Amino acid sequence: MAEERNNGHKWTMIVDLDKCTGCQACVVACHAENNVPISSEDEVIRGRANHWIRIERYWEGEYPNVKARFLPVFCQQCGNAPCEPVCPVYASYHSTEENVNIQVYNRCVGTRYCGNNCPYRTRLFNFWAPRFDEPLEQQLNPDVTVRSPGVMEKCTFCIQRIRRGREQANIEGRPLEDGEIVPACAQACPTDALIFGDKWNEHSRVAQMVPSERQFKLLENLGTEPAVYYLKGGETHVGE
Amino acid sequence: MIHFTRREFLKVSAAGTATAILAGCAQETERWVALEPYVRAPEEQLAGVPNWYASTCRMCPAGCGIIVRVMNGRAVKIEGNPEHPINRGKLCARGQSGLQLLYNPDRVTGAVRQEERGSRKFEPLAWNEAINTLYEKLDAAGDAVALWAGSTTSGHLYDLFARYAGAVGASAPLRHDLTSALNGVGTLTAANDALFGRSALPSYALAQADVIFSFGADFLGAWLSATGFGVEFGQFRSQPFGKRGLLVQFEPKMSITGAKADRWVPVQPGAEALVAAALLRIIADEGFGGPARAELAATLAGDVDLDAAAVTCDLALADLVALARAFAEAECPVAIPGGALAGASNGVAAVTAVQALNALAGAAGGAGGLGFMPAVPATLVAPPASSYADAQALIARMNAGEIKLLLVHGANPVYDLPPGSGIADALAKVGTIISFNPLVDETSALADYILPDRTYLEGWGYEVVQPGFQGLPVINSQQPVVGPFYDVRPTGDVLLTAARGIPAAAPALPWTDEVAFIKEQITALPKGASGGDDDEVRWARFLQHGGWWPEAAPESAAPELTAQGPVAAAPAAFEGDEGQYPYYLHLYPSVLLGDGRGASLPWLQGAPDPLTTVAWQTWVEINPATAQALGVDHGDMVHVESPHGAVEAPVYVFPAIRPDTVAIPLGQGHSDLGRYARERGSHALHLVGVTLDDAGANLAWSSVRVKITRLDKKQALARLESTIDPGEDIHVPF
Amino acid sequence: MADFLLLGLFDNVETTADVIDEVRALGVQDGQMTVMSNVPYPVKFFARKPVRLWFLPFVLGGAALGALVAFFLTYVTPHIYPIEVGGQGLRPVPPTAIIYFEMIALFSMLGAFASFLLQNRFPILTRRMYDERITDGYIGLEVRAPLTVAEQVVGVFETHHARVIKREDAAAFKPQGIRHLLFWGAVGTGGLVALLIPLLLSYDIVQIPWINKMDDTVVVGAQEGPRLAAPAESVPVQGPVFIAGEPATAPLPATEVSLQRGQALYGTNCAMCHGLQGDKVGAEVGKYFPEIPQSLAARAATLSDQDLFRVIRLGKNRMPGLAENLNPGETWDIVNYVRSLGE
Amino acid sequence: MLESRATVGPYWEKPVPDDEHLAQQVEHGREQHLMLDARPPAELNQLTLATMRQTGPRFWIALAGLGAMTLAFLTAWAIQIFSGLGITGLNRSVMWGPYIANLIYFIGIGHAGTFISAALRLMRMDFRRPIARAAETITLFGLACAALFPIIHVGRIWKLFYMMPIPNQRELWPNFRSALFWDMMAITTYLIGSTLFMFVALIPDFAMARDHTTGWRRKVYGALSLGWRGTDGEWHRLEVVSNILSFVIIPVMFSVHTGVSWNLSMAIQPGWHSAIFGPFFVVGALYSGVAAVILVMIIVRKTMRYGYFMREEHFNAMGIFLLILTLSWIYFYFAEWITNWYGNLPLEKAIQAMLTGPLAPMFYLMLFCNIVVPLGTLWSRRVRTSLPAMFIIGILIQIGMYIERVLIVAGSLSRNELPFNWVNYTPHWPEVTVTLGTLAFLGLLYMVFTRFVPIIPVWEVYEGQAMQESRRVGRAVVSTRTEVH
Repeated sequence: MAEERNNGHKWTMIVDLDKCTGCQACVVACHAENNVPISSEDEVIRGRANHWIRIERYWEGEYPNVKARFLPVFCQQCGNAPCEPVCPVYASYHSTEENVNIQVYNRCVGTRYCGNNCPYRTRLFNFWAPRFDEPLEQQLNPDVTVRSPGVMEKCTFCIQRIRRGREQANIEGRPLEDGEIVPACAQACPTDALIFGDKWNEHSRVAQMVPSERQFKLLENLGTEPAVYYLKGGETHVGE
Repeated sequence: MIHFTRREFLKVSAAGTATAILAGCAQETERWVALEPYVRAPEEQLAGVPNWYASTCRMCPAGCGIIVRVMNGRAVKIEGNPEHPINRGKLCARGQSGLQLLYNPDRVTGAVRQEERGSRKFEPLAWNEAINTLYEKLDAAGDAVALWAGSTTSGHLYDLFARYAGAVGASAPLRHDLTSALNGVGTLTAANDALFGRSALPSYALAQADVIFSFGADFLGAWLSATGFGVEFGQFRSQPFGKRGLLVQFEPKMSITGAKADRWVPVQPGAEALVAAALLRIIADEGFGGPARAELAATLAGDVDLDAAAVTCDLALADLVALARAFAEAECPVAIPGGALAGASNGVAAVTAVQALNALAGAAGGAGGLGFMPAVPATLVAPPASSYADAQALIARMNAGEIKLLLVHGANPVYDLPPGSGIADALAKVGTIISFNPLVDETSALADYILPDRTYLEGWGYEVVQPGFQGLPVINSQQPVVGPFYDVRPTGDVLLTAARGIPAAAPALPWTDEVAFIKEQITALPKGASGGDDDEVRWARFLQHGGWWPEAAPESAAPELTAQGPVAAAPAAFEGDEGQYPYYLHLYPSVLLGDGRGASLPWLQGAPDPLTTVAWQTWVEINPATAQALGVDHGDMVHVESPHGAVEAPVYVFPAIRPDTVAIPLGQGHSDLGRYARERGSHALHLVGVTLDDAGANLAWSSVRVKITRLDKKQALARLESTIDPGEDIHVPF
Repeated sequence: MADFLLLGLFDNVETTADVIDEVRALGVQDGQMTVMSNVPYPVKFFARKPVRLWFLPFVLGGAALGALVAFFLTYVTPHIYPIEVGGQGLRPVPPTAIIYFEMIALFSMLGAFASFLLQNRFPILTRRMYDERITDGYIGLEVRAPLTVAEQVVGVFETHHARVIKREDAAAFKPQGIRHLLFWGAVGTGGLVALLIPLLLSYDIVQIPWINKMDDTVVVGAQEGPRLAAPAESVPVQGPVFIAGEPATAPLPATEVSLQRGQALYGTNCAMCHGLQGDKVGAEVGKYFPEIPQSLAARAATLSDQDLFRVIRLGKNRMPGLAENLNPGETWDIVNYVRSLGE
Repeated sequence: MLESRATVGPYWEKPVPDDEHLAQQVEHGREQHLMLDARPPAELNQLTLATMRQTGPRFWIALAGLGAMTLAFLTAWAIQIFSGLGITGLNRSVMWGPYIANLIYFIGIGHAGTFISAALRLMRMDFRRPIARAAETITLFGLACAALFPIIHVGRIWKLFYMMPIPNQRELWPNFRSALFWDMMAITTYLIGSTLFMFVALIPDFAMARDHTTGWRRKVYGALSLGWRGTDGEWHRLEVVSNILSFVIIPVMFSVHTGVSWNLSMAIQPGWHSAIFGPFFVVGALYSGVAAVILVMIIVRKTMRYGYFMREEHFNAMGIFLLILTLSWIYFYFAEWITNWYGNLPLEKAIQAMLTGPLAPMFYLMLFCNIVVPLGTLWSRRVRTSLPAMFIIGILIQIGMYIERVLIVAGSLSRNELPFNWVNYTPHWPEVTVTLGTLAFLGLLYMVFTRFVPIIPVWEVYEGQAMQESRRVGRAVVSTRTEVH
């Protein structure tokens, strides 16, 4: 389905791979903002590390011409999301207002079908009840629910911030400004490798950056129409 | 309802139209110590409406500005302060995790006395009793008191301690911890002194640079001010006109800075000085970058064996020449020395050699990436960092029984110093040890009393930031964003109260509480960017905006080269016989855990290391070829032994490390520091001896060789990445 | 004349067919005879007319009902609550086809089965003429005949060596009537009620209390202590509320929006004492407090904006402070509104 | 006018030819073929019912063993519900594991029952007569056990009613676009259809049981037989309704396992996204299902002494059927494999590399069980008619097909588009307990069922016996089947 413009917003993230240093600031920021529980050492070993945003590191070449490439991966908020239609209870659906994938925790029955069908493997399952040693729970963001065991969760583009920002603009009777709404990861990113905005707002930074020639989408051949655009990393050669 | 977004708040308040009103009532300005009952809510404390407070991050010494989101009296999120000149609205993983220090389950909840040192059996102590004890001990100790502070001890506290020490005739507080050693603070300062006559930390304007040569400095990871450098790096990579900048990283083991470099040069440990000198030599010989630069290079370059230099970094000489040319012909080149380089036995020489490259930039009249912060026009100065030699001197005094009372704040010497320093034995000879640390760390476990200070989110303070960015001198503000979570008292108040009874100290410390002291210091500052004509307004603005800094960067000239003659290019010496100990040991601070103080925070423990994606563990990085020779693979336990000690850790086969080098991250291996850190991984500092560098002042922590023995054990690595080899067919999907 | 029911058991098909022929010759209608066996012998073995079958309408009706259910599920339900998933559109065809297939199959099978039950009038709830030896392989022939004929039929049975002959008054066998319909009606109603049980759950009418882990998730409520607000000295990002010496400004211009908000907030927070127009008219609480000015506008005219702001936030005399209810922005809206009262 | 060849006397009293040679042939025919070996129904009724009531010590030991395993399964399930799915070995990449493989497997073994019964019925194959019920019962309980697995599998079992086609308080219905919903619909349809089909055929047998039992059993059977008397009208309608149900249920049967396969192939997971999965799974299901029916036949024959009903001819026929299915399955597996191999897509190659690499033992065991053994032995009539051999082959095929399902589900999932996220799967104790426990539960249900319900559809046997007889043609005696319709 081609991208059909509606009255909503097309929230879009741009990931500049040239700038991503893999420093994990976004990862921790996301844990803090979205009450993502920490997986213990054993859980990590069992392959259950849960981060809504993870920085994949790929090696290229061999010593001494070896390169490490960082690829931050989080829910791509696909336009044609493979995770959505497979959910038998509509726990995963597409918001026509924000044009992001919504995961409804209290509707989710935990079939994990969406998790299988996500080619990016960005959907996480709550295998256990999330644990926060007292008094760490004091930190929990009251805008975000702590997920119960048995439900799927994933990056929401910090929907709570989007809603707060939109309501604020509504109250003040003004249009949303670009940069007013920033998810926690993009806000933390020291090198500005993550840029967030409404692609349908022509004046937004993302709308201007998307046509970049460095731009590509992750697993574009699958036709999932992600709302996350990556900008290829470059390389400056000595003597240029 | 009018709620501004945070951004809007800042804009509005900066424009001077904030919701500030004149209240002619004097009672409003008094210090309000008691908790406000909720029937009379403090301003803005509405349910569901967040409140933001600007303050300072103290998870590392960089001094980033933060704003904390507070809801219903709970700090729920730390974000970067968009106005702050250092981090400019950004914040690293460690900064984000400060909340878990505030709400750490293992915090000491009040003043305690330890039954027996090391017993870890604590009995609660009423605060008046605790303060009385401090008073008695101070009184009894007289000038035989020593203060051991860390690099994140608040500036005001250091100043108060220093005033107290000065008043009673004790030696100045020692400010030394592993962070300062790893950052190479002493080495950098010494090198700058030697080259430019400036005994200060350098600041590098990377945003304007077009070529960066970094020698071992992981400035994007855990070096000095990673967030500030990160912001600058982002700008470096997105300069106008399609210029992307060239970053060359010289280091034996790839750091995340190396990963982002356009060229990663695996230089042999200890040979950095040689390479830097060789670059100078080539520039001078070839006349790269114009006569001014070449001439200057000629004065700095010594006699260097260029072929040997090329060999040490696995490069062809032509490549080295090309690199030298790229550096010399750049408009604004920067060379950054740091990391293991600063911990080498020729540390000062090596740092000087690299720093000398920066002198070239200035010579051509270019902007130059290297700079020094102009001094704050007031009495406030950054507290000096103590060298390892200072620490050794204090240890010697302890051993001699000259210290009756040791006060520890913000430092953890038992963990931070190699065991060879004898710190543990020395502590046993100290009459009384009082720790002010919020968690029971290795040093607090040996203390007699713990009078926990408030964490930085509950307490007051200021800090003179070093190094700065954008040429702006910055003094950070630190204010409580929430009420104290436990019955803990600010160490400043405790000290002021106790000192009141000590005749020698009382006149030097006349303030009723620390806030009065801070306010006095701050209101003495000239008008800064946030304005305010009146003391009260300036004070409020200082807190509101997260600190003081001038409106525009003061004029500052490019640093002038004062040194004469060629830089030394001698290679570093390593302990341990090459035959017996075949591998160089490369220690590095973990990007997440820093020097180890992050180990108590589950967010940092649980976040994967960027390059290995291992969480919760310590590992040994070994080149695939070396691993094959040793017959080890991922997760095999190995015994790493140096002439000074040994640790055990699982292997991570790391493709981006020299085959003659093994690397171990620092940060784990705590015997205390709460449930998340205890008995987890190993502490590679145990491999390090206590040799000093060429300046005779700093610990040469990167100057040992090790041998590796395979153990018949396995420890599954907690890797986020797949443990499956994808094989040849699978390509990186981008 | 009373009818009799006769039952004879015979060894095999040949004999039975002979008996039927002979009984038919006695004037007994085909419809008055029933053959019972443990093996499905076709009726033509006995030269009897096949029974009329009513399967087709039921199967077709079931299929139609299934199609209707499928139509509801695939066409109507997305309309009731439209949800976009995966860019597929609301009513994609391929999944629709699957649901149609399954539902038509299910309901046509149910229709066939229902038809089977109804045609056989199952369950038989009244007593019938029967002999247990029929399931041992003997063929039973039930004949309904008046007394006179019955005697002759018995004769025929005896001639053909019937193994057993039973004879009873037909009045002892009550007709089935609509009993089976009532039975299935009751079963159907029970089934429907059972099907409604999940609705009780899905409509949250019944909530199973013993397991709902979403209730147990870690949460810190807004009202839960300890709510440790920062001390008053701490200055939030939006700026201090009180700074001695700070030049006084009213941050919100009295715009239309501000006045509207102010009016609403005033109505909620102030009008019960001061009256909607500041004139104590309708002030149900205020009428007990004579010290409340009759004209708020006049009183406010004597105060600066900042004083008004302070009074609203901190209270004065017996007037409670509203700092807990209003944030500064809202307080300024009320200030603007109170100012506007006098105009 | 033709003369009826029937002599006077019941059909089971067949005349013996005078010619000794012919008499021997007739006797041989009786030994070989159940349909020719007519005996008095009274005797066979007693044979059927007597074994239902006998419960020796071995029965009780088996019952206790299966009961204990079922209990272990229920306990593991309860622990899993209360502590979360974390106790299983699933991980962030392999979110579906043996539970879904079990779903496929149990539907698979339940697959052949109704197919054998319905398809062979429509084709008028007489060898189905004694085994139809045993096969249908496998379907019923296989489906019931399979239906447990989506329930066991989900994270929030207490909200499972969201999946039913009913609205909630917001008028939100389930998503008919989800393959899981299709699957649920198909399983429900098949389960209901199979139950109806089985029940219809059971009515005359319930009537038989009613007539030959006393006490509470008689009452229960009386109620279940719905007042069946065996009148000509009742028989006629029963035949017709059975044919209609047979006719409808065969496509439904195909849709069920296609639906199950679509759960996988609708996902864009490499290794799953394949159009061949529908027919491939149907054939696989028939394969394991027929093997399961053979296993059940052997067990029922042995434990219930139904040697009279289940004879060599039946095992032979089933063996031939199994051989055909072996070949079909090999064909489909090869088609699937060569498509992946030839396509040379990196991820599909990675999955194949995994199967022949780290998972090679399982993979080759599967090939051995599913290809080598059946293909190597089933061509021999001696093997087909040897109960121990058929038992072993049946068990091997079960193992092989189970491995195949686990490899497809958990194996494929462990490889995905981003190699950073490849995680292998290792089962933990809950999966093992639940899987074995469910098998035991299936056995338990079956055991209990056979004690209450005639597992041989005696009326169908009688029908066949009544309609067949020996006839002399020339010098030979051949069996003649009476086509009555």
